[in-house]
Amino acid sequence: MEPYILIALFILIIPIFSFLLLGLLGSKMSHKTAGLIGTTGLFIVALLSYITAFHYFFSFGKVGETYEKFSASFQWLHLTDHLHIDLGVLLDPISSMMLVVISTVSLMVHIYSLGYMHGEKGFQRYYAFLSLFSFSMLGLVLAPNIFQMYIFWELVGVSSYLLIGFYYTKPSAVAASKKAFIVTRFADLGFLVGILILSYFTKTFDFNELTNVHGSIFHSHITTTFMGFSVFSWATLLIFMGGAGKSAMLPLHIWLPDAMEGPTPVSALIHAATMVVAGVYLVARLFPFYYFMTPHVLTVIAYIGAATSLFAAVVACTQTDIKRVLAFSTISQIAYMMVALGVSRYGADGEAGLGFMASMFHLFTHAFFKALLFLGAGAVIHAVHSNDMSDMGGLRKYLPITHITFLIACLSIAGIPPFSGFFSKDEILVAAFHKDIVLFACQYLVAGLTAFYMFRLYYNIFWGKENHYHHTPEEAGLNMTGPLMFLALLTVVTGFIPFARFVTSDGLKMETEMVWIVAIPSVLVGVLGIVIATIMYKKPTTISDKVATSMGGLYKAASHKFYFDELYMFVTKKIIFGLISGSIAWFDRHVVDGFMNFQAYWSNGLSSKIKGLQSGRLQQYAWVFAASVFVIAALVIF
Amino acid sequence: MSIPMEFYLVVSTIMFFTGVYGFITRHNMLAILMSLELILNAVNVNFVVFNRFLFPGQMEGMFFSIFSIGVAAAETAVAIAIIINVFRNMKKIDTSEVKNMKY
Amino acid sequence: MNFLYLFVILPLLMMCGVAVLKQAKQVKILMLVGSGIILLTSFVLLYLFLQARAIDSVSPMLFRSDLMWYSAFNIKFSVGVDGISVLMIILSSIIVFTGSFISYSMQEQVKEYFLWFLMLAIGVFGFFITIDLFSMFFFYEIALIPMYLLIGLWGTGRKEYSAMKLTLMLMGGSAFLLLGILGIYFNSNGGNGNLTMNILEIAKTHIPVEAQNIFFPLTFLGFGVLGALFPFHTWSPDGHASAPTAVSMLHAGVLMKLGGYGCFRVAIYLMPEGAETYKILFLVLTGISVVYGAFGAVVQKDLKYINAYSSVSHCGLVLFALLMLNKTAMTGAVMQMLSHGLMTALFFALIGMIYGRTHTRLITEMGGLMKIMPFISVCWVIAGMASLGLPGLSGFVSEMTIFVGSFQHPDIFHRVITILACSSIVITAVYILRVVGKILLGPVFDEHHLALTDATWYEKIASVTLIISIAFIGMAPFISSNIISDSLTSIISRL
Amino acid sequence: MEITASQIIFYILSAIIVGCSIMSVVSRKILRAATYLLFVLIATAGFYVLLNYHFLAAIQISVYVGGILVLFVFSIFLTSQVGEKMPQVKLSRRIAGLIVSLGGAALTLFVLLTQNYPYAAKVSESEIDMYAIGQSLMGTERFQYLLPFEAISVLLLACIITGILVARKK
Repeated sequence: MEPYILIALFILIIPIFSFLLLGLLGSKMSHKTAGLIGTTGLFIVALLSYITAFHYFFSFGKVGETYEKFSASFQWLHLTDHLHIDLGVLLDPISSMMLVVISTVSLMVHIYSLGYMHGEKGFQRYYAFLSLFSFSMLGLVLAPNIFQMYIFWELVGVSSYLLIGFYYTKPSAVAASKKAFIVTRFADLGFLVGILILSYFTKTFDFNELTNVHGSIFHSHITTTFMGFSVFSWATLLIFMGGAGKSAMLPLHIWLPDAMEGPTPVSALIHAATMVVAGVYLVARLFPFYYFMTPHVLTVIAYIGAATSLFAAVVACTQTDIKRVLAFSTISQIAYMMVALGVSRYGADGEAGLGFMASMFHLFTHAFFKALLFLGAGAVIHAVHSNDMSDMGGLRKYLPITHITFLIACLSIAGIPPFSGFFSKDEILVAAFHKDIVLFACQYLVAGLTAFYMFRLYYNIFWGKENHYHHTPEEAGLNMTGPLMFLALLTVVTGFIPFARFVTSDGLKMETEMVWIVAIPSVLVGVLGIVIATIMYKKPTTISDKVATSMGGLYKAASHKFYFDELYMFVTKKIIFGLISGSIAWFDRHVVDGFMNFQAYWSNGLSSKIKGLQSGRLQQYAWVFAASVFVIAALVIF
Repeated sequence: MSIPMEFYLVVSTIMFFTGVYGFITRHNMLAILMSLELILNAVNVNFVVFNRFLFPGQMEGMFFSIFSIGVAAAETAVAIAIIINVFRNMKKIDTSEVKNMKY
Repeated sequence: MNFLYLFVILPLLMMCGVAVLKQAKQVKILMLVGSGIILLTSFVLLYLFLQARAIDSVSPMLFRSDLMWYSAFNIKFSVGVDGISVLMIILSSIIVFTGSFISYSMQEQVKEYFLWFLMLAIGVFGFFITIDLFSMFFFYEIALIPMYLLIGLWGTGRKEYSAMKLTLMLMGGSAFLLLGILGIYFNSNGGNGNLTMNILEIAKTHIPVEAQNIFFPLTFLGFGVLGALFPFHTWSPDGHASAPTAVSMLHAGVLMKLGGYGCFRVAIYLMPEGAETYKILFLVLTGISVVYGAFGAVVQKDLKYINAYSSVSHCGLVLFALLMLNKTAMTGAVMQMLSHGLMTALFFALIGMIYGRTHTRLITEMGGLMKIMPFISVCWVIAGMASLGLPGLSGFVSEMTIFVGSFQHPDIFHRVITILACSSIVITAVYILRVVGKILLGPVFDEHHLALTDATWYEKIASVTLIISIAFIGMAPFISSNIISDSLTSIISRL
Repeated sequence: MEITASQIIFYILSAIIVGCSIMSVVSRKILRAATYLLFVLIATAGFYVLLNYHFLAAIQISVYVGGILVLFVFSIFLTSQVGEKMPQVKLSRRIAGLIVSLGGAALTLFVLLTQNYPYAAKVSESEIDMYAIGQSLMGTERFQYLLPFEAISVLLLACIITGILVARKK
């Protein structure tokens, strides 16, 4: 097992090295060299990840019947006697699984970008940032303690910021990057405070200790409460807040649609497949803690997830920017995973740990098909130079490969067998079905909506009314279609992986079986969604407009994303900037500084008064002299 | 001597305080100097009056007045010389305007 | 001859050199070489210190020596360093070094400028090497006076006003400080023996609690004014805004650290019970500083004001952590001093570079500088990231050490106020990104700016030096953290 | 009570002194102020005569009126235009002056009029003869004033020199 720890270290070192190389020397390189360095680096990382994951799952990971956690770290910063920040790697089922996901998608994006970003100014910078992101994301999933996770959590935030703002001369991109960073930063504050509380009461950052169900933490009885809730509830809730920020849960989702200002491959990598699932990963990481110490927080997570998925699915039906549709779809799907975690139980017997496993499974499959969708959308945008649906239509003839792969991804996300989305989504629905019928109903509805809006998107791009294009759209080169095809292949096959054998909440393998009572209706609702979309959008008709107008206020609200942006703008611009900051600045300049200036003012005034006594005006002296003499004389006399 | 001493003293007091008033209120340097003369004059009167009424056999009060007049003359001469010099340099003899030598 | 004297003698020799030399060019070269030598010397000091520490791990201060100054009052020029002073000396020499490089483009009255600059450096170095209250105060005052002239003569904007305000407020602070020092002095005999100004000897005795309760707030306030303690921070925005670049760097980078350093070396170390009594009050004030400074920075338009308010916030965090009176938080405080010193110096250097080119510091009048001066802009982004606490740069480790350390306090009030202070990291992100978005990114605002050039060689050296230092602390925090927490042991044992 | 001639003269002189001194300090034309001062000085000389100090009265006339006042008039001619009015004095300043002078006058008069004076048994009505004055001025015995006399002479000399030095053109 030792060599794999080393390999895992190399997985981290290679991308940071390539980041430094490209960052420091990038401006001296040609585009081609830079792209090659980045891609080769990632290629090696991917290989190493596959080797690590393969060996973890098939040789050294399994001790007896369970998958054990293997970690190695060194002390980076000593804080107190109990607390110290360590840096290292941790191999367990979910981190190995994430390694595969991240390195695969990242590699695909690297290759794809060779074509997509061809000739862009700042190509080297782009690859440098991609490497930085890969490094941070890999470091995040490999983190053996929560503080390292926080460190890399911040780093992915920054790389996301840098990549969203890649087109830095575009004001909308700058604003979007700023928004993304600040919103997630706000959520990270919750994360940090959560860590502080957690570590204060458990005296450790280490995941091994935090999630060891037989350890002392789980048997200690800390009953400290704060404002009516136990401190652990606060801690886990705040940590979830961090996760909600990165994973764009309601109400911290507002940054993700705007983040689509970044280059499309970046959206595929960061804002669809990897970084946004960090929140899910975080909850999964601490799942035993959540489950045993604060089960009610899990319920909260489930409901927030359900609300988010429904909300995002409704909004996705009304958006016209294809990347935004995908963004809301991402929010919705990640919320799905959160629901799955929320309804899950710990253990592997029967349906107990199904939710956890389903969540991870959906994370796995979603990463591939959503990346595929984004890259496909990127190919479309590359061909027609627009993000807007109304500028597209009838593209199936011009972009055959993109069309087919996109269709596969759409079917997958709609939950049509035998594509991967069907399997993972089905498990989630089953888990919800066993736990809470309200959640199940909600998710069931979302499944139908998902099928509808994805096919609305699909038909609007590839069918419908054919636009007049300035120059004929044509399929891009192999470096762009190759990743599409590869990911389509993964989308088709990954559903058949017996995921429950590998990734479960307690490391023991579990068996799953089709629950037909859930599976058949879920397929049916998917098909229904597709059929409605087909009727409305396959041929250019006016049905969709009629439906939209008949929905009235709901449609308007949904197309404005339920006014969340406006609300946030109001809060930040008016309240934070105007009310708090503005008044503090005023207060500082006028009251605090005014007080200091007033000191100066009165001492100045007083001194000039005193100086006035020594005025040199003889008559004044005489007056004072005479008056004093008379006063003194009068005092003597009377 | 049919006039009581107090009568003289009352007159000299009024003269003295008129001088004081002038000294304080006047702006013109020469006018200030004149007020000063009033004050000095009042004092001289007092010397003489006290001499005459209280110590008639002696002459200190009178001599003091004489010397005082002499000193007043000297003082006035110098003061006027200075005032003229100031006027020559600054073209004004108003105390509120001649500020260059203050502070 | 004590090795530490070099830190006063070298700048003095440089002053002589500067005074003798005729041409501006020669003066500048002398400054570059001299400050380089000081920088090297400080690293040699670190090396020697670590060696000496390995042999003698007991004495609180190494390289001790005393020179009698005035025997009637038992005032000595006592020097000695522990790990914290060594790090502060290194920080100062880095800032002096980079400040000299930044001042390379100085045009008017070069000689006088550098004379005062060196005098400031002497004050700073002297403060960090002495362990005698009187000498400390002496060097403190030495550092203040050149500030007035440097801002008043070479500054920009409302320089006379700012210089006056800064000097008067700091002088006001030092009046409190003098009272505090005298109070300590007259209570230093512990009932017997001679009165002494030597910190180590005072620390051996126990100052009566009643005296501590009087003199702790005075001393703390005296140093706190320099450390930009709310509400005595208003000299900072005006002073920094008017000061010439290198002076801003030295001031925000080192001089403000004098405040924090003094707070714990004199106020907290010598009067722990006083600290215990007053810490709630001062914690509230510093907590306000932290959040208030951050909010204040959000709406400012002048780059230097933004940075000055951010300094208020960050220096507030230093005092905040010191008052937590535990080892981790205090380690964090010292690291925050280092980190903020480097970071803010980098910021001021960059502001100076931008201002020198665009002749404006208003963020509303700039935009898209990334295209025009990529080097400066990238440095700016790095500095900003350090300031908002990006892992891998110094801001993160120091803030995290402070937050974790402060949160370990068993009292609920301390933990709640820590959480409030934590919220500043979000606000910091807001104002940093606002500036980055406004001036560096986006379309070019002013067509005239297109003709501007990127950083020159000396500016590059200065920026790169600072960035390397920031990254070094950020990547390998265990080195500085261990040195600091070792040195804190003797202080903590008194609490 | 019969009214003697000396009383009448006294009242006239007093009226002149009081009236003219007040006019002298309030008049806004400086030359008029000087003229009022002249009347005051002459009336004062009249007082001296009433008190039988003829020699003093003569000095008063010759030095004050003949010397000092002429000096005043010359310098007034040198420094101001004919008919020029001095600016009105600020009310606050006048009130300040009035307060001090009236207050002082009231206080002094109160003291004056409530005091009992040790009057000499016989007030000499006779004039002091010049011989005695000359003796007193030119001797160095008790009650003789040679030294002050000489001092005054030196002072006057110094004044002459100073006046020349100060007032002469550069």
